[in-house]
Amino acid sequence: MSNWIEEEKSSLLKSNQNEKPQLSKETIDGDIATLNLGPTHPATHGIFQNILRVDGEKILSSEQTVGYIHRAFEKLAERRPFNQITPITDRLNYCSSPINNIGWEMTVEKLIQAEIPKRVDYMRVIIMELARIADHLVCNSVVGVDTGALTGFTYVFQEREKIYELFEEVCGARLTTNIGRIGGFERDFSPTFHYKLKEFLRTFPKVFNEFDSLLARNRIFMDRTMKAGPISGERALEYGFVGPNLRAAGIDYDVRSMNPYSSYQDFDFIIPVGVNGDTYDRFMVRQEEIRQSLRIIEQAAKNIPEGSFKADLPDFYLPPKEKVYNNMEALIYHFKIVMGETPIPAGEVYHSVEGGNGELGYYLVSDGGRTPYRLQFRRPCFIYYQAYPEMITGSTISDAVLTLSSLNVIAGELDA
Amino acid sequence: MGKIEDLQTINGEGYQLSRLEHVLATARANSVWPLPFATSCCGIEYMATMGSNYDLARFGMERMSFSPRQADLLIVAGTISKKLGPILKKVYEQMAEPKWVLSVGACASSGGIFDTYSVLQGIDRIIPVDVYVPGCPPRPEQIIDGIIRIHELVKNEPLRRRYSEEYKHLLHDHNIETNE
Amino acid sequence: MQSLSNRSKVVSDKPMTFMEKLYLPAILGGMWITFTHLFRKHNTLKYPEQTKAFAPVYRGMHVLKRDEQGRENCTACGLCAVACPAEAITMVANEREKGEEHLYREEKYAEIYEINMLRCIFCGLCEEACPKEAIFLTDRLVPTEYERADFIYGKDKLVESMDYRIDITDRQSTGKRTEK
Amino acid sequence: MSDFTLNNETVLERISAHFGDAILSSETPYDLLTLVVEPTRVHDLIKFLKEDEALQISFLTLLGGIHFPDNKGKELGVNYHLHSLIHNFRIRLKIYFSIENPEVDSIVDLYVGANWQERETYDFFGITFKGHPNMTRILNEDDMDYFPMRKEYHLEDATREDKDDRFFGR
Amino acid sequence: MLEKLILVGIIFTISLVIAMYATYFERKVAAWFQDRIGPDRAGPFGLLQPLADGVKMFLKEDFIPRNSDKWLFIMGPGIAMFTSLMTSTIIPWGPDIVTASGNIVLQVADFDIGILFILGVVSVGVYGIMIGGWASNNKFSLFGAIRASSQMISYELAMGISVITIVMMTGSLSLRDITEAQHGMNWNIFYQPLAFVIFFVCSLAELNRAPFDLAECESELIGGYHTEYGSMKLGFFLFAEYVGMFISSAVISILFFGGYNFPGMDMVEGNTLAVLGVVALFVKIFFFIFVIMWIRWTLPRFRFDQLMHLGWKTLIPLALINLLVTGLVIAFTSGWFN
Amino acid sequence: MSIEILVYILGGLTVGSALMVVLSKHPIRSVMYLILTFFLISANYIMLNAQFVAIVNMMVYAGAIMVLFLFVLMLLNLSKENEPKSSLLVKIASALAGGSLLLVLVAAIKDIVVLQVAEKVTDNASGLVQNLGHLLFTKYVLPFEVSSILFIAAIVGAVLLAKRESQIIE
Amino acid sequence: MILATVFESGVSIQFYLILATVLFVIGALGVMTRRNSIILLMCIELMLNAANLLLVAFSSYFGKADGQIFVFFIMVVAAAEATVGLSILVMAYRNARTVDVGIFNKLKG
Repeated sequence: MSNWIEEEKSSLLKSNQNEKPQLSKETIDGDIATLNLGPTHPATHGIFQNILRVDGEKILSSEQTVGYIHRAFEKLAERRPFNQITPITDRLNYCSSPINNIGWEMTVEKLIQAEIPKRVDYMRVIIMELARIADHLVCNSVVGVDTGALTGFTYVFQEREKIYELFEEVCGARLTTNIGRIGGFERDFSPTFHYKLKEFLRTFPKVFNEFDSLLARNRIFMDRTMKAGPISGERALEYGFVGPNLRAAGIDYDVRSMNPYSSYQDFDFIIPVGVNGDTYDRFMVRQEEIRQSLRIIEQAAKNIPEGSFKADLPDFYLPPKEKVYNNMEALIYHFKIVMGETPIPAGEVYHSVEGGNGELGYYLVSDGGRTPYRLQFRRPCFIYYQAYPEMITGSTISDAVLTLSSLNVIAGELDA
Repeated sequence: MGKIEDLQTINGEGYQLSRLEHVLATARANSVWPLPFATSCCGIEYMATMGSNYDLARFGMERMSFSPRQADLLIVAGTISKKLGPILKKVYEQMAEPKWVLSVGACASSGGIFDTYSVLQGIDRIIPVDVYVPGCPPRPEQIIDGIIRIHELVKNEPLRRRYSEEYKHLLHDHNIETNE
Repeated sequence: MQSLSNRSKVVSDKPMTFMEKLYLPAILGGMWITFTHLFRKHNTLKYPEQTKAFAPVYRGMHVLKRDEQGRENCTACGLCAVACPAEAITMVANEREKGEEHLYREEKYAEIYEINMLRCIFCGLCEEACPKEAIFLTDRLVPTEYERADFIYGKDKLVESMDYRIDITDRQSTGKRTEK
Repeated sequence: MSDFTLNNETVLERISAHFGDAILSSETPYDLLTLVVEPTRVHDLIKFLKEDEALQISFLTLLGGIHFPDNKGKELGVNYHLHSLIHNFRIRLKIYFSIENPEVDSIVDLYVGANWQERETYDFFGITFKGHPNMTRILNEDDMDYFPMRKEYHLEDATREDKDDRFFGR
Repeated sequence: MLEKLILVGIIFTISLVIAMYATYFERKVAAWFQDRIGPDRAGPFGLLQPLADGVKMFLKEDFIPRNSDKWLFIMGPGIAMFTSLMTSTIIPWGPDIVTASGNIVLQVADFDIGILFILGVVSVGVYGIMIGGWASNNKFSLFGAIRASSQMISYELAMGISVITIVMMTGSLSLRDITEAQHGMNWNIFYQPLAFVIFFVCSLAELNRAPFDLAECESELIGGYHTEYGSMKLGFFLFAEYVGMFISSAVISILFFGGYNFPGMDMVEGNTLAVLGVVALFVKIFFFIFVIMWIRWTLPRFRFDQLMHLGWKTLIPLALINLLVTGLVIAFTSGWFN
Repeated sequence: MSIEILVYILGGLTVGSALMVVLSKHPIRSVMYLILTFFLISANYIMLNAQFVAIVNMMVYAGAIMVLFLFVLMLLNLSKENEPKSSLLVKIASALAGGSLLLVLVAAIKDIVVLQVAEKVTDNASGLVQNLGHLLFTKYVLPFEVSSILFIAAIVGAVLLAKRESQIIE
Repeated sequence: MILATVFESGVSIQFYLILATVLFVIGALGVMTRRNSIILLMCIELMLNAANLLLVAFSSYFGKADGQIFVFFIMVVAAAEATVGLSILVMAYRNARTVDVGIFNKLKG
């Protein structure tokens, strides 16, 4: 056992046990104390630490420690063949794994310049928007939980369970989906999927509206969230905010409309924006985005074209199993693909998708080997979480908790 | 650490708990308050387990204790990195006896897919684990399975076990301070 | 900053109305919503008494298939092990000897085939990689265990028994990688 | 300048007019303007891109390091992905320098959001950013004594016991 | 004297049993609101769940943090439990039971000061939380303690003022007199709806229940004042909360909903009346316990400064206006201005 | 007679806990003992049939004033260590002074002749709410109103005093 | 309801006189010996309470409620004293980081 275990890092704990609770001794001036929010504090919903300096309930400054679940994604990606990276991306923003999966696949497709059938695009849109709904539901219901309203959380989680079932129908897993393959999908949507999707589209709005009316116009909730953790649009851009958090600050940057990928240009949807960039705006923007996602899914499900669920990529998409037996060429391809021996062009490519938290980018450098030479993820959480101290300075601990949950900081994405 | 057979042979008690002990242990098993140490993906599945569709409350476990003092069961769900290891250990030390540990998911149990320089290859290196739940992340059904296994352990545990020499050795092996 | 997309809409600028400022309407409305749920049928799966059917393509515990004559399909090519991102599969290949034709379909077979179920992330890449239709993921769940060593599944647990064949026809007939 | 449309050619032209000497090479892989720049000038270039009224490339998308151990004298590199939200134009800047003296100017004064990305780059590659307010490790433990993303270091945790690699040549 | 002792014993037991089963009921109610089942594996319908919890807490390691003030650490939950049980002494549980040897009064003590006693005891109840939170030697506990105590002190004022209107209408502080004055359907809620709302909100705040559960909100303060408590000491704190809930519901029923009065009570008499009266009171109590739980599982909680604003800037002025209006009305109707 | 004994015990306890207020080293314990003393004094009031004063005593002293003390102690976190110590000389001198004061007072009290005690003390109802209220709002209505002004002055003063001149934010 | 009271017993008013005196002296002793100004304030409260006790005792023994009315006024004074005193203390603590009574000597200037 290495010696880091022996090291006592008592100060990392949520409260320092060896020290009297002193609201005063820290500094001579005023009643200032330090307070450890995290790493195991219930409000962090994941593991990261904020050391707050507080005066009573008021936060004077804060310092963050991250990296508690650093898992070395980027190093890991340098050691895995291209098709084995999809399961790794699952675990980035685990609330919306399919977006990560498909984003990665599209990056590779961009590198090899593959032609993707329209049907695959539409299937991807459906899956990705479902994932976005799942992601936003977690975030917003957790904002509700942090304000003390637990019941809304249980209502929307029942619907989220249905999204899981949909994913399960396509790929066989609930959360870490490993959905899709380079060039398309593993299998076509089954009739059950279509049926369940229809059911979901029918039942979801009602439950969602219930959730909405439990919180959105409740004065207690509005008082709690308005002016909690605000950030201006300009400052948000400086910090590199993206996604709903940037849109809450009033800037309608959305990768889906700016650099449409996967046929997003075909769909009619609006981009909700907020005004002040506070917790209420973030909450409302996410609520509206869920509605827009529903609209997109409806359009996609209605207009989904016939065709193949995969691109014609013999170098990357595994041949059907019957062919592997009967066809020497297919067997060779099969082996080559699994072993990762197919030729990959050298080059570098940046591709971004609108993930649950905003622009999720993949910077892929390939030297033609079986693994990426370098794969860097643009993890939105990691970049915008640095703004947290600035957002909470001057507000109270309660505000800090709400700001944290409404920022939707996902530890997996934060620490990579 | 925690096979049922092991428990029963400790203290030479044989396989039979006394009747009173049995009642008390059963009562205890029905009131295991969890401390969710959820770090990543498995935490989301744990949330789903708490939700309406699987309802952990049926086991009397909806009362989550984020304070280690009040918890009986440490549910470690998600990747534990080496940076986080000492914290996990500290939380375990802060829990009051009797305490159990459920390791949920591949990452917590063995490091899973993350065989990397920064990830702890299984939390059993720093704290004793009672039940392992496989899966990445496990389905709620599997988490409940694990919890039922924990209940089995609790139901068969003599009240004296936590004072036994074997138990002290176990803690000593993991460098865990007692009597904080 | 001007609009970037020309299709944005401000969603959070509605000021509080007088009625909303009074607290009570929203509170009573919220209480009415929760009240209606009081009489709604619960949505809970009473696991373990009740179970839920998983999707036919669910990625659960692996099985090593035998063919119709009861011979093991696996030829120990090692593709599954290479494809495994968690590096959880270990195998040792052996030449089929005379008289063993009824046991193994190909000339080479896996003498040892172990999956570390605690490492496994159930991504399904091994199933895809298998050129011999030997390994499949099924909709069974891996049980929880007390010891880490119990999760190393050897051939005794993985290879299906001829008496209890595991049906994976659903899985194959769901349009997986078939030509349209 | 309202009739100025941003595309790879016009932007390159405009940058060359001001920083002609700093641009070592330029290409457009996958339609993304990529410039290799003199490491000492990159800070000024990014500042120019941000403040130039015509370009308004004022959003830092991504910042990260890269390691080419075989590229003697230019082993380490830093990539900057910048984005002009108004014109929807992306550009990539790259700088290379030697591993002996891995030091570049920090751009935290231009983009606050670069703070952690630069720390992460330091953490992974050991590239020091001059002028950064807090150049310490971010994701790994503070007492780690190597830079894990450099190519020579292992990925695996040495303590893993349950793996047998002999058969697969991984 | 003996019957008083028996009565004390019965009330004590009932309070404890109700507090125990309130925990079970809370879990069930939460489950029903959330489309779940709730505890159902400990005994039939999970009915033994509170017992299991009790046994668990009793057998848990009795833990005192190393750096805490041991003496006060133990005293905290004790005070909380004691004060919440003490209030039950002056609740009139029902009409007199008639026996051969005289009437048995279903009230432990009918003080002249009645409702003031409750306010007094409640104001002392703050010490349990305060001392417990301070002695735990944990910053979160301290925050919880400070929040709880300032909240309870602030809301006591509005609570007291809203009660005064009832006292003015009845002309007595005694709870029995107040109950008797509401004979039949002459309940105070019809005359004093505003006072009821204020009193109800304030009792939620005094109980530290949602939406005023800032002292123990887990998303901010982990467990608040009881973060460091485990085993039976935690049990005492939780118990005190539920006993408090029971007593508050009783006080609300008595002050505003006629106590043991029920419609059509004139049609019965004697011991039937007594039994029905007790039943009526308990029905009301259970209803209010349910409402308190209902609120908890519906509403988000306040922020601390908003809570203070609500108390000082909304409820106290409202209560004062209510007091003034009530006074004027009483003055007019009793002909002081003639 | 049992009530007599009860009264004496109560008196003894009151003195004992009052002594503990002065003797406890730990300020928080002093506060706790003082609260106990107030409770015991309230009990004395009840024995004197002054129920209303008893409960008001409890509410005002134990429920409000002592909470303030506890609050201040918690906020300033005055533990045993930083309690300033008096010199022995001061202690001896004050003990002497206190003792002689007690002596003089007790000697004086001993000589008191109680001239007149109410006739029918057994059903003395002067401590009941009705009497007190009547007196308070007739005979003593002016002092009552003046005391409310005193209160407001005290509140304003306290708020002004305790308010920080400027919030410290670094 | 009137509880059993002292009047049914033989406790004379002298007892309460002495009790109040002792409490008063204890309070005075505390003021003299302790240097923690918060405890000083507490001792003053104790002395005020001794006076209250005496007032109530006289009022009860003489069957006149006036004494109890004075108790209320004393309580008002005590409460006002405590709030103002404590806020002065907090203020002084902020400046001097101590609650020793000695700091008030510095006010002499």
